[in-house]
Amino acid sequence: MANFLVWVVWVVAAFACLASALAVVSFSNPFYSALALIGNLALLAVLYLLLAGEFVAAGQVLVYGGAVMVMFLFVIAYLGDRTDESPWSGGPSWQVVGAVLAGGAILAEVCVVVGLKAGGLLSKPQHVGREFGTPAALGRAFLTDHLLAFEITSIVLLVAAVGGVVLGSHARMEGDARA
Amino acid sequence: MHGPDIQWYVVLSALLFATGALGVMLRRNPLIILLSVEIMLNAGNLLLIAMSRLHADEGGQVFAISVMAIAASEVVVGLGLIVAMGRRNVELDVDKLRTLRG
Amino acid sequence: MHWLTTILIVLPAAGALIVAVAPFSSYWLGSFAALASLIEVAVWITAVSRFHFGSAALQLDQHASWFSDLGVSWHVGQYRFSVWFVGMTVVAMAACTIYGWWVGRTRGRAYFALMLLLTGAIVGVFTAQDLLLFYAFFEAMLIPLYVLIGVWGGSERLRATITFVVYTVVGSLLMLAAIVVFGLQQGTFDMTRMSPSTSTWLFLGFVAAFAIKSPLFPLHGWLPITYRESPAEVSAVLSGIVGKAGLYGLLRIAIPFFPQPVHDLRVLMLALGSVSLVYGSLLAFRAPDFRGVVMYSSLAQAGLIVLGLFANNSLGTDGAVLQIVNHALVSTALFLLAGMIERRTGTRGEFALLGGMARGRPALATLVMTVGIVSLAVPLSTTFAGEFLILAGVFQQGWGWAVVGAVAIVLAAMYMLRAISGVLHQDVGPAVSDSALDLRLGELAIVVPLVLCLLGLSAWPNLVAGRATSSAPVGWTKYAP
Amino acid sequence: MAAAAWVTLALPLAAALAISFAGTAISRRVAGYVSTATTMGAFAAAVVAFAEMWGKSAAHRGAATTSWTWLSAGPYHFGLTLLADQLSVVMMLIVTGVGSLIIAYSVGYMDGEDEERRFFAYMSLFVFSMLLLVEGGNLLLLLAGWGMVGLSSYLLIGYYQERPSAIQAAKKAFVMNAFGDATMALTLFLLIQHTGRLDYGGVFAASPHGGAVANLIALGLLGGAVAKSAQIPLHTWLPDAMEGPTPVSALIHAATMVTAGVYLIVRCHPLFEKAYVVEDLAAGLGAATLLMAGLIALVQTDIKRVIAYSTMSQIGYMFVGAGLGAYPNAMFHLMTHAFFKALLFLAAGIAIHALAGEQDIRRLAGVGRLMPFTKWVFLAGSLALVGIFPFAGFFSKDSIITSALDHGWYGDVIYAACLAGAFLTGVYAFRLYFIVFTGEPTPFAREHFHRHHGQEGPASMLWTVGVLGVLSVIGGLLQFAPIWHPLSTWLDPVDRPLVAPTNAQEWVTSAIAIAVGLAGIAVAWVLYAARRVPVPRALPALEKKLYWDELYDAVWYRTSDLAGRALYALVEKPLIGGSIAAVTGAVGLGSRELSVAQNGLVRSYALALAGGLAVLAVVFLAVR
Amino acid sequence: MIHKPHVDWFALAPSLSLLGAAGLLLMVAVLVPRGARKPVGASLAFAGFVASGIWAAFLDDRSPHAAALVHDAMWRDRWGALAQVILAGSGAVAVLVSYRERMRDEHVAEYYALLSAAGAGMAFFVQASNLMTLFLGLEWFSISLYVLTAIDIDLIGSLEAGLKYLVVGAVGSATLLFGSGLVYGITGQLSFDRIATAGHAHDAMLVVGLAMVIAGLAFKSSAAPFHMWTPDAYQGAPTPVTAFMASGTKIAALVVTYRVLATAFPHDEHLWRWAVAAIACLSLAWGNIGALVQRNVKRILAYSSVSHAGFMLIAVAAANQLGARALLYYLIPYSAMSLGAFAVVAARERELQAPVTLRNLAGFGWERPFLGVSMWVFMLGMLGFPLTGGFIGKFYVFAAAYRHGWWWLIVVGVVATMISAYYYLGIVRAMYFRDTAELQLAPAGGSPPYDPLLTAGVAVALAVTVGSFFAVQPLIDVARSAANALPL
Repeated sequence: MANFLVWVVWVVAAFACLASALAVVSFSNPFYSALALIGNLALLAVLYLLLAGEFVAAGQVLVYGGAVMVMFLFVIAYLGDRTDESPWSGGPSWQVVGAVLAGGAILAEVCVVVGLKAGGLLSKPQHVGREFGTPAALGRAFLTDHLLAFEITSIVLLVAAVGGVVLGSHARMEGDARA
Repeated sequence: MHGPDIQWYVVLSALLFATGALGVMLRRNPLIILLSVEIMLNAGNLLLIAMSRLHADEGGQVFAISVMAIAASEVVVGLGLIVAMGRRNVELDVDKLRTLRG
Repeated sequence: MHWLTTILIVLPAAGALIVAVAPFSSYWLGSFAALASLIEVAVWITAVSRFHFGSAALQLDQHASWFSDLGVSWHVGQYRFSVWFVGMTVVAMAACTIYGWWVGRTRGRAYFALMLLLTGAIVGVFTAQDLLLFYAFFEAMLIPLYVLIGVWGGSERLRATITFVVYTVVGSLLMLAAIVVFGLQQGTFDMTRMSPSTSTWLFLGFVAAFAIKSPLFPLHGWLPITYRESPAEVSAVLSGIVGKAGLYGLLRIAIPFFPQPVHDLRVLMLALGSVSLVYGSLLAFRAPDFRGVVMYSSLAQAGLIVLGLFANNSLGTDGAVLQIVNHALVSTALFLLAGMIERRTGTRGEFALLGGMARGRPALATLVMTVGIVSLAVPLSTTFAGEFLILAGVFQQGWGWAVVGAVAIVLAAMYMLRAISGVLHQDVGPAVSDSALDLRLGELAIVVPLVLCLLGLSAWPNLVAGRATSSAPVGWTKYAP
Repeated sequence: MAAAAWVTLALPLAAALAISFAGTAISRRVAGYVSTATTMGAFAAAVVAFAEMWGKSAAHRGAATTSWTWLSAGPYHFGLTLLADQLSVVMMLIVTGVGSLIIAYSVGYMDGEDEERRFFAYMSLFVFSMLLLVEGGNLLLLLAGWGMVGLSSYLLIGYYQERPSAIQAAKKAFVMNAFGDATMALTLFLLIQHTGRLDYGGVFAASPHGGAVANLIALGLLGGAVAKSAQIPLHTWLPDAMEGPTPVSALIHAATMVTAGVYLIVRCHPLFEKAYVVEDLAAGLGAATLLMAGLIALVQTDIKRVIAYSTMSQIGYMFVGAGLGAYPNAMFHLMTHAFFKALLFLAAGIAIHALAGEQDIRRLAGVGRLMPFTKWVFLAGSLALVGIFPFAGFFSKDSIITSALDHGWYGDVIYAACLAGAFLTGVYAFRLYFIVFTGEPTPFAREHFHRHHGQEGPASMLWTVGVLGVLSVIGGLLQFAPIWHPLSTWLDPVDRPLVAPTNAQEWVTSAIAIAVGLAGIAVAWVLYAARRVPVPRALPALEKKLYWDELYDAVWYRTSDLAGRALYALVEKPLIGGSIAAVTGAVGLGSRELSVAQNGLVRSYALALAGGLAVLAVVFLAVR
Repeated sequence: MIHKPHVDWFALAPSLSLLGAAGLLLMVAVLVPRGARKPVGASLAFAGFVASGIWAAFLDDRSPHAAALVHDAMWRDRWGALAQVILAGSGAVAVLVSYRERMRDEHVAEYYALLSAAGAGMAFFVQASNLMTLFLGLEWFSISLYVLTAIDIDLIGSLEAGLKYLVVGAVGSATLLFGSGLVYGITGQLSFDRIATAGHAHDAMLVVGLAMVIAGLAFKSSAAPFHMWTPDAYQGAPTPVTAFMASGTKIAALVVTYRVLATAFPHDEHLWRWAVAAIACLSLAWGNIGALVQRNVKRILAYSSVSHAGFMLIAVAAANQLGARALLYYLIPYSAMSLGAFAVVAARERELQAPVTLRNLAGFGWERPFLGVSMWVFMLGMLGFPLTGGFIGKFYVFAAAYRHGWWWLIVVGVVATMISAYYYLGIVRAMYFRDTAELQLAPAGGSPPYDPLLTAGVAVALAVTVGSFFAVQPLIDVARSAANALPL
């Protein structure tokens, strides 16, 4: 029974997730694309929950749905109507064909891999304890095994912040110079 | 474990990855290209988390969390560039950025 | 362990460095370079005096590991024939450097530094006993030449440099591939410790480089434009010395280390040689300018020498060495004379514009006539001695080759006499004004020593021929003829 | 003896070098004196050598001395060796003796030329080369001298270097001799291969008997000989060589160099005797040449060319002698010919010199009255040439003709040819004499004739000619085959003749020869002196010298010329030059294509990445 | 209760010192008055790189035995340490070159901060020993480089270059991430050596992951066909940044590529060896042929860096001790040459105030003898001519290829070199053979701003380029001991 429910949730979430991804790619107005991406992220969070990743799911919603996407929306709003674009056009003729072929190929390859594994390793997940994926567990992991990863992540964020300052601030000065 | 096997998650992540890749390769609006990149990264995240579930190993989830941060930072820089473009009244169309070529 | 060979290599290079930085005027830099080149000659004479021609072994050699894991080392030394290669190099380079000084090349700092650098590189080629070291010097020759042609050359110099570089680099890189494979197969790059190989591909790799450098018939595409566009003294170096590096490679590397391929492909090589010989002679006979005659004749000479090298007997080989030395001196002198004539007449040496220069210019007439006649191998001249040995040697490979050579002797007489008369005799050419002076003292001081060397050798060619290659490097003629 | 031989060789070389290096430091005349003196010194040294040799017994007269190894390779060693023996000493005497006379003559003849020094340097160089040729102790040095005389002949023919015709003639002479050098060189290679050595004794002993190799060896040597001695088929350079100054023609193209071919055969007779066919061929060529040259000489109008053709024909006699094995007779004729032919040239030179360098007999006509001395000596020379008793030619030529009788039917044919030649000789020699020296002087002659201090020419020219005149009168008395023959005895150890005609044959032949000679003279008198009969029109073929020049022009010169042009147009430019252009062009094209692919679209860059990845993964999946 | 893992600060010192420099520089940006920021910032960054280099040298000396630290997060071994030394050197020279770069004063401190941060990221990257740190280190220096590329933002070219680099780079890292995910999925391990020991060789999932990892890393080392961003980014970025990218990124990416492939995927060698060989050939062809028609010197050098990636990948494809040695040796003269070359370009740029093309390079050699000769030497070095380390480097690479029996790789490399001769010597031709009069160009205006630091940087590069030719033995010894750290 529970299994069936999980299935239902998964199917819905998965398809919605995919649909929203496609929407992100195909909307002509980046504002809608951004909104679609928020949905996509939320649905991914659901899937994470199914995979026993409570903390990740939470982080997903907070970090992405919160911070990042807000930043997106802000920029889009800031740039206003200059952001419109006809969805598929321009570029050399072979661009589209090549893109579809390449993307399809990668997809197909992964599917082949999965097909080869069907019923194999991928169908026998380890049993996980109750505390798997809890904030506590992840925190412990962060502070012990993956200490360095943790630190580096923070450094990268710092670098990015500096970069944002450098790039953005200069743009403003440029604007002042024009004004 | 309840629900579908891990392979379905893998397939889904592959679908997302391909979608994002298509977005990057087909769209011309830098904002949407950035969003597509986010989709690709998230596909990777989904894969990682699925696998960490498969092996009951937190490593994957930790990885995923760091990736979120990384993605965020890339977004910051990318948006900074886009804003700069906007500031300088450069049309938001990567196909117009062709001064460097050949 | 002996320093002399190393000194022979390093001295010019050091001189080049000094010239490059010394705070003097172009004139004084030139005189310094001239002095350095003369000192180099003196050092060579010292080396000859220390050299035991009785022994066939490597002498005056110095060995120091460069990097051990692949067995590469700084190993320089001289065999009996190397001595003569080095000798002709230092003498000819001295003459050319002094000529550059005499004509007062612009941008002297660069010019003289490069000339000295070139000297060191060529001497290195002729004395390196490590394959990689040999290659390093072989390539190092190209660097100064490229600039010397490109900066001080004629109006078409850019095209000339490109053609020259394309050909040379193609050849030398094929050789690099061959060297890497050969050396790693042997486990060492020290030529004195390498043993012969049977690989035809490696042989061809080496031959490609050497045939381009020499040059031989199908691979001489760089020759016309390069020799025409270079400054006279650089053409002299190119045809007199640098070309010989290719022949030296055949003598020292391609033939000793690849007995089997040499044996299998000997007919091919002999054919290449004879084709170059006849082809070069015929084109020289048609060439419209003095340089054209000289350069195609050097193509022919290269072919002749290859005949000697692949005659696979002591006659041919000794004759080849002798002829290499002869031609180095002859063609250096000829190109320098060509330069002097061109400077006097303001032409590129076209026969249409020249003629009648003998009148009132006895020195010029005598020198052109002498060198020209020596170059067409009139009997009793040292070139005659060389050609005689070569053809006598190749005759034993098959009389046909020698007949081709004999025909070429007649052709040589035809084109060289044509060139001499075209410049010196008959009606005075439109470009020859009475103000065109006879050779000045400085020019005589440059050319006469070369001519004296030639006359001396004519009196005693055995000085070289008798002290050449019966000192056989490894694997010498290990194959049945 | 050895020392004397070396001195003989060294002196002229020293003179040549000294004059060249002294340059303008010495006056022109001094140069002439230096050259003359050294040559005379060489002659003295030769006499000394001869005397020393005379003192020895016949068996020990030959001596070879080596100064140093000139060339060596592996087991082969070729020394700088001089061989002084009966044969070479004779040649030394002729060369230096006649040479010194001619050089002395040219002091006067060349007076006033602006580059006399060069002339005398060349002359000394020639004497050196000729001596090297005859003294050389091995075939390599022989070849060396062979080429050197060719070189000096080139230099001297082209002495008037502003004259295109002279330069052309010089080149022609050199190139044709180069052919001869080439064949000789090939012979030497053959000898090296089969005997491993080049010294005369060794080669003669070791060279193979009969068979193709022996024939090839002899043939190669013969090639050199005919080229140098202007015999059929390599003779066309000699007439043109008359472009040189007259003393040059006298010394090189009459007295010495052109006879080197005879010397070669005589010197290398063992090799020829191992190949009888070739030896007969030599005789045949000689006979043919003497006939052809005689015919052509009939119609030539240039005084020197006529003499040149007569030289060819006389050398033809020598070839006959050498080819039939009558070596001493050949050498004897060589000597006498040196005397009277030099005399003819020099006498003609006096006339030419006195008449502003004019050489056309139609304009020189009748100068005899103006210059009697010249007339008489020229007459003496002509008589010697025709072979009238007791002049020199009589003794030497007739003995050659006779020797033909001892050689079977082949000999008989040649005998006939020689007699015919004798007749022709008479005709053309006296045609020349009558036209030039008898009858009324032409206006041209009167106008241009100028006396030199009241003489026909400078003293140096006159006395030398006088000496030669005397020699051509009495020189023949040295040997008269039927009665006394010191020369044959002298040469016998070196060159034992193969033929021994009887005395009767000698007498008879002499009589016939004189008869036909006189007949020829009579014809000439009828045609040119008395003018009883109009001169028949000459065949154009004869005037064109039987088209030999045209033949060689077509076969060799034009061919190589065309070949050169064709190779340049068909190979050098399109293939050699074009190939690199094609390659670089192709690479450049590819480069432009690539820069199109680098289209500046970030999306395409991403596509490249994805595409590469896709391919990579597919391959991995496929081959894992 | 948490047991904090023991952290080997010494192993981290090279990157930490740079990180510290970066932090200080950020403070400089706010505390130091604008006028003094430039000298202070430059000297701080220089000090950081020098310190990092010294630490790395110590590290190389003190860690003869490879050891995994912090729960397999990073390696302490000579392979990484030597790479760090080279990196630090390049960074220091890059600082010298940057000093006079016409740049926005108000952000000069941030510029140096980002430079140091990038250096730190590379320094850490080469020590990374599990997929996570691999990805993070990559992003660490990549993001810094994105910003640096675009830092001269009022130039549209710089902006464009930054955006292209960012987008393609993001795709590349996403690929790397997905590949890591697959590898992690099949093995359940993150750290390289455990991935190797986990078995699953030839597994479909593993090889697809491997392909993606290779693609991601090849992107960073700008090997064809993943190189397309390179010419644009190199041309658009400020020249000192380009110099640093060209040397540093390549060092880091190639060293790590070798480590990852050799450590984590030894059982699939037969696959990645061929893949790398193919990529190498493609890079050689594309880089060299593409450069032929270029006129912009920076672009030419960019293509040449692609071709050099090809050369070094030959060493990777050889997959033997000799190859590893060859790679490390090759990197030394290569980084010196490319830094020096870009430095000379920067000097010309500054005196012309315009992008440097073959045309306006005319006469440069005669006007600025030292820089001209240096450029000449660098070009010859890249062409692989004697008297420069480039020659020995190519020789070693070929030797490695042959040692593995792949003589055809030698032939490919040789042919590529033949082609490259045209444009390398073309630069020399432009500098010396055409005199400015011939092209109606006025010689560069007056005397350029006297720039001792840049000259010093060029001099150092020159010394390394030529010195590495003579001092092969010591360098090779170091490289050998470093290569021993890899399980080859």
